[in-house]
Amino acid sequence: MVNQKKSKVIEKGRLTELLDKLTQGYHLIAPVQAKDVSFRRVESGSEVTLDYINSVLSPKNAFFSQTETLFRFFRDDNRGFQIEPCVEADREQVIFGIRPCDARSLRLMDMVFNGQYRDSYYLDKREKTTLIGLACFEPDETCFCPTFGIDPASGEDVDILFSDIGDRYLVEASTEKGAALLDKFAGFFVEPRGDEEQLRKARKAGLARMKKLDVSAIADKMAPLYGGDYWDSIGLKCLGCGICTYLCPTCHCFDIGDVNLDEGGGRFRCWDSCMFPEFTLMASGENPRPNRKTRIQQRFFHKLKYFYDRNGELACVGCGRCIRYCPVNIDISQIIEEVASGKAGND
Amino acid sequence: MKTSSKEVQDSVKKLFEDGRISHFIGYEAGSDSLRVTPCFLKSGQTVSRLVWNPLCANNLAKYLLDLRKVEGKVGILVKGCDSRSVVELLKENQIERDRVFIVGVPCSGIVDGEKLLAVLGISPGDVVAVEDGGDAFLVTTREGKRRVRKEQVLRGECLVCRYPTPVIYDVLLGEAIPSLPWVRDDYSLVRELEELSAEEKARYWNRELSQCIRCYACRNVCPVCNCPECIFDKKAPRWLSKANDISENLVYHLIRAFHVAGKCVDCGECERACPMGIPLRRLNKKVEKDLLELFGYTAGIDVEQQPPLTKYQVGDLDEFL
Amino acid sequence: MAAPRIGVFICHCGTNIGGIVDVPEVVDYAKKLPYVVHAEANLYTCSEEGISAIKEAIKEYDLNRVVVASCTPRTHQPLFRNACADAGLNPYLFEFVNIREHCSWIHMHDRREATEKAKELVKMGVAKARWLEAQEEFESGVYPAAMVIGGGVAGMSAALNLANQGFEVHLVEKEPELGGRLLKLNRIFTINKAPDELVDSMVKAVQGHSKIKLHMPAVVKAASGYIGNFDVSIDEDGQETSVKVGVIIVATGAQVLEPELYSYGKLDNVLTQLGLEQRLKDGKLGEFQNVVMINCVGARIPERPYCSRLCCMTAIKNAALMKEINPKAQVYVLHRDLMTYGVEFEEYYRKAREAGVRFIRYTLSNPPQVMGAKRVEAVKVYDELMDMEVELSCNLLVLATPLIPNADNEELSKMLKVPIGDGGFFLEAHVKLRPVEFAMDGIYVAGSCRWPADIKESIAQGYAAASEAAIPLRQGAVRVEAITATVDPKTCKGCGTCVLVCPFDAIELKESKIKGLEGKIVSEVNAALCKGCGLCAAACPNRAIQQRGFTDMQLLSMVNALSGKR
Amino acid sequence: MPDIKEVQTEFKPKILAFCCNWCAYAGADLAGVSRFQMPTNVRVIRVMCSGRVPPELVIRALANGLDGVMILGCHPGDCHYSEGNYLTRRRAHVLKRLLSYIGIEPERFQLRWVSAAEGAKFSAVVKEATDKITALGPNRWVDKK
Repeated sequence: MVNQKKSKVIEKGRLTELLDKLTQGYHLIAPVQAKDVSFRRVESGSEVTLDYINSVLSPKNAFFSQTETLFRFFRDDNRGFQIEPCVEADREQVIFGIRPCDARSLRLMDMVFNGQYRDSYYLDKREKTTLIGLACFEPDETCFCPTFGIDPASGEDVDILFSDIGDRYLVEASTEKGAALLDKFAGFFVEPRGDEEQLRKARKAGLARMKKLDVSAIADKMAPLYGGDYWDSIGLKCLGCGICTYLCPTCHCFDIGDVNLDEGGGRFRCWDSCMFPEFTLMASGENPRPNRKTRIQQRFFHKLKYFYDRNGELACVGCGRCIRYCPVNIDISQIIEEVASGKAGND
Repeated sequence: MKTSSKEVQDSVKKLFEDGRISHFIGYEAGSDSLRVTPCFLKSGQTVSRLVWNPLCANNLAKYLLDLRKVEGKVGILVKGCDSRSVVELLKENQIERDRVFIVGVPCSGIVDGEKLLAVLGISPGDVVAVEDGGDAFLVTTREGKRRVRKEQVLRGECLVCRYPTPVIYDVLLGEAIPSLPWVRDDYSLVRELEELSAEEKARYWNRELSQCIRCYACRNVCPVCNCPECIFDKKAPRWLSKANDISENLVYHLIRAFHVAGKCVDCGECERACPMGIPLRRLNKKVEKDLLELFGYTAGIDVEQQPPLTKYQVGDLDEFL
Repeated sequence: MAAPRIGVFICHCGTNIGGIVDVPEVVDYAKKLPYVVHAEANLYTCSEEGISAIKEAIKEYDLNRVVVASCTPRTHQPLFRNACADAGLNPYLFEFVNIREHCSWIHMHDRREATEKAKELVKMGVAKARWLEAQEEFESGVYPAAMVIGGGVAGMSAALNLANQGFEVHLVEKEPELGGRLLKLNRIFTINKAPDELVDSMVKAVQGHSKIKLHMPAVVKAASGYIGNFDVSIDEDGQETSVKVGVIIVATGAQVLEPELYSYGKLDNVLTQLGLEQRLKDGKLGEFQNVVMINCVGARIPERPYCSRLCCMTAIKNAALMKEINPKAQVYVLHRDLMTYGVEFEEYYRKAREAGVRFIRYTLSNPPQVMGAKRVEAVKVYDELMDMEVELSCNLLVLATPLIPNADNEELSKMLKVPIGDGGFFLEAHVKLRPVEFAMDGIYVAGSCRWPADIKESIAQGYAAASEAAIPLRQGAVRVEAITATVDPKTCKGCGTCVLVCPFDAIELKESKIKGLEGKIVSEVNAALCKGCGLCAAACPNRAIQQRGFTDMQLLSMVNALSGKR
Repeated sequence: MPDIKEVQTEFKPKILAFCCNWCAYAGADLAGVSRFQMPTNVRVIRVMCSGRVPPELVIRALANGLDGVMILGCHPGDCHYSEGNYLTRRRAHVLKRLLSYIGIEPERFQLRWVSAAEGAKFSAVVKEATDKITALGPNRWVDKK
């Protein structure tokens, strides 16, 4: 919950200056306008845009990059190897502008990378990152984060939340890390004038219209659908591309490969997708998920059942990216509705 | 787009009733009013789901490959571009002509949703319906009806479409459209780039292709990318590293451009599917242009036409010596 | 598959390689390459000593791949392959690296760079060797019979030649008598004899030969198969019969152009040279006074650019004959150039001149003009030498027209899958090196169906084709180097791209009979027809068809090795 | 006096040549037999026909960082397989233009005809390619890594 004492305000006119300052001590990752908005490392505040609902790619890349070298090796003359671990993140980083849905996804990713196995590559970056969230008051048609108990205007999963309330941002730290950062740059922030809460409330009015689906017993309702013909037409329609998994802020599957050169090489890991046929292809040639139906079924079972069974949470934050970008309009919110309402029965 | 959803529904219903088809691939309303989604019917009972409107972008020909083994004939709704993909599938023996029933619809352009929203300055939720109104689209919004000139909001491929009427069909719904008034230079997009220096070209494509996330949507949506095991998915030999970097992305897109050479009909699906907005048509159009200029070849118009890179003429251009 | 164990043999080739390339350094380098378990230098790897070194090393180090870095595979590959085979290693597990022609001999002034290049070439060879696979050569029997299509001099010569060697020959002639175009001639040039004198003995020999089965009049209707094993269906007098043969010789001849020039066919005193001979032969020529002959009628023009080679001699022959029949006649030959090559032809030409035949040169841009309404009365021609137009009185105009391909060449070419060249004549495998073979194994060509040929040439070609055709017949079997294409029916999508690019029609789309894939349409390679060019492998979109010995894996490994990738 | 620190190591391009067995490879052999001296930059891979070389392999070689790729085949009309080089020629036209379109200099990919009798031409082709590509500098593709 927001500690009122920590609430501050920054005038809009000073934001760029603040971001400039941040780039001096941190790697600053912020939304940049290209063809679409995406999170990128920026060198100055002026590169940053705030005119976006959400980015195409989620900011998961900052912790779990699409391709990441794990270690390098060098051959020595006696056909042996010398291994050199990859350097850890050399600086603290700040992600500015992350939306509450994406921030929540990191909590879900933590369950994977900081569970039984602690993934140092992910955690190193996670620990060295301060998240500055941007409250979401004008969500997209495809957004449905309230379904998962996410308040798009809350700072629950970030260190600091910025809320655009007209001529200024209301700035609230929700963690010690956040508070420390605010202290460090205290010169940019002023005390609230008093009308901030009221202004924020007014801006939140539109959020009541957001789609909120009933997922109370979704995992249980999924179970009987396994292998059923409900997935036939979805599998037929699905193209088997990786858009949904690659854009998804909670998808975290990866593959590992080597670069093998004469003088040495490296081992990398890269995103993989359960939508790809070779994802489950075994060396013997056997493929337990041999067609698009079984693969797309896997994706929804993972999101709506397996992840829940293991971690007590559904692996979706309602960001709507997969819905917006699916070339054939496969819509997870429709599927949730059909499963929840029993419409998704097997014929 | 004189043909209405109703005409499509009636015609498909009759086809089912007459026992001429056992399956039908068409469009139905999508999850919001700017989207349609592929629709698969197995009987005439549900034809009311079918729609036909200026949002029907998907090239459904791809799905013929999935329904190769079903009992009976598969009916499919095709626009001009889609029909040319069907021609290519026939050429490659991927489907049998007498196992498909082609319902053609003349198409006078598909709307580009993003352009439409930008021109009207509205958000997706504001749109209720989009209809064809001759040289303009009629857009019903929450605030009322708006008229938008087609050239402002058409998809890129529709701006240069030379085959608005299907080139192959069993039945054509509506009157053939001989040509589209806005179509002029097909290759201006390509020429602009050709005129740049090597350095500028490299910079342009580096910028564009560095965005690629290798989701393979461009490949998977493409009807002529129909290999049972794509060479990019092969483990041995490995043509492409799974590591995502600009060098490998370039390898992927160049080889893909070559693999669809002489088969690509510029349906625009690759570019539409790309979540990163990479101008993939600019790559495929280049090959299309060269095949036309070098060998006088246009893909997807004649089943009997032999693919240009599988044949030769002794008198072909020889710049190699 | 056992893990690769590669042995590398680097040849000094005396000083040819060793004098430039630092061979010991290359050996040391090779030892460190992946999968290399043994590397050594040889003074001459191709010597007896070198060969036994390879054989011993195969045994001692349990090698399952051998790489020799020496000279060119074009000469020495069989030797090293045999060495491997002798040591019990499949010969296709051998890889050749050329560090002499492609390295030491061309970089004699840069020993350092030559050594570095040799190392890299060896690295590439080793990278390919790692992916070599044992191969079996395809062998198929040769049915000991031949078919000769065409009963002209070329065909009869070929048939007799083969039959005299003891092979059964099926001779197919579409006309009701043997002899071909020759039968229509009046006289044969240079010897000035009637053709019967020549042909009769040949025809009798053919007809009386116990090994020759004559099919006449008959035409080929269909053909299938490959070298050693062709099935040809012939329509003989309305009856279709099927014949099995091991080789086929095409000797179908050519025909004479009937021109649409110089009022031919419109005025009745205009003949072709062949028409003239026909009349002479039948004794129906009648009286004549002034004869004009025009050469190159319909030849060496943009739409038919070739020289038919025989018409000049034919015109000279007939001009001299006209002078002989009627010494008072004025005989003119209007020509563009005279093709009277060789002593014998030149002499023949000189004699005609001596006999009083007049030769006038005209040019293509200024051709002769025919005067006369019902009959030709005169011919006007611009004489280049005199630089003036002359008018020649004429009551017989004779046109020398070229030989043109038979109309049914195309049909036959499709049936036999042999190519036709630009002019419509059959196209041999190589213009210089393989003049009587087709690119398609087991099919040969002779006589004017390939290119206008005179009698002597036709007979020589008939013999040549027969002698080539006798090789497989004699050997009784054909072996094909195991570099032919193979299809992976699982990934083949039956698109037919390989079928379209194959120059030998060696690939067909067929229903698979493999378990689990029954009924799937896939490409199937006929190893007997495949020549191992690899065009299919390069064209296949998903690489379901591969060329053995030059697989994607092997070629890509070489490219990767060269780029420092492993 | 030139600044010694400015002197960089000399750029030595690495060029790959696919040679068909019947013409270009034999031409290269003849160049060797004739002792025609030439730059050391070109490495030959033997294929049976120039038509065996797919565009994928050329693209892969350039992406791997090789500075140039050549396909050397029989002159038109001389193909041992009668038409392989004609198909190569069509593909090469398209590939060359495509590579140039994305900013790869056309000199980095060449198709040349070299007969078995043209040892001198082989060495001229090697020299020309080496000179041109040296002048261009390293393959741009490498910068992308």
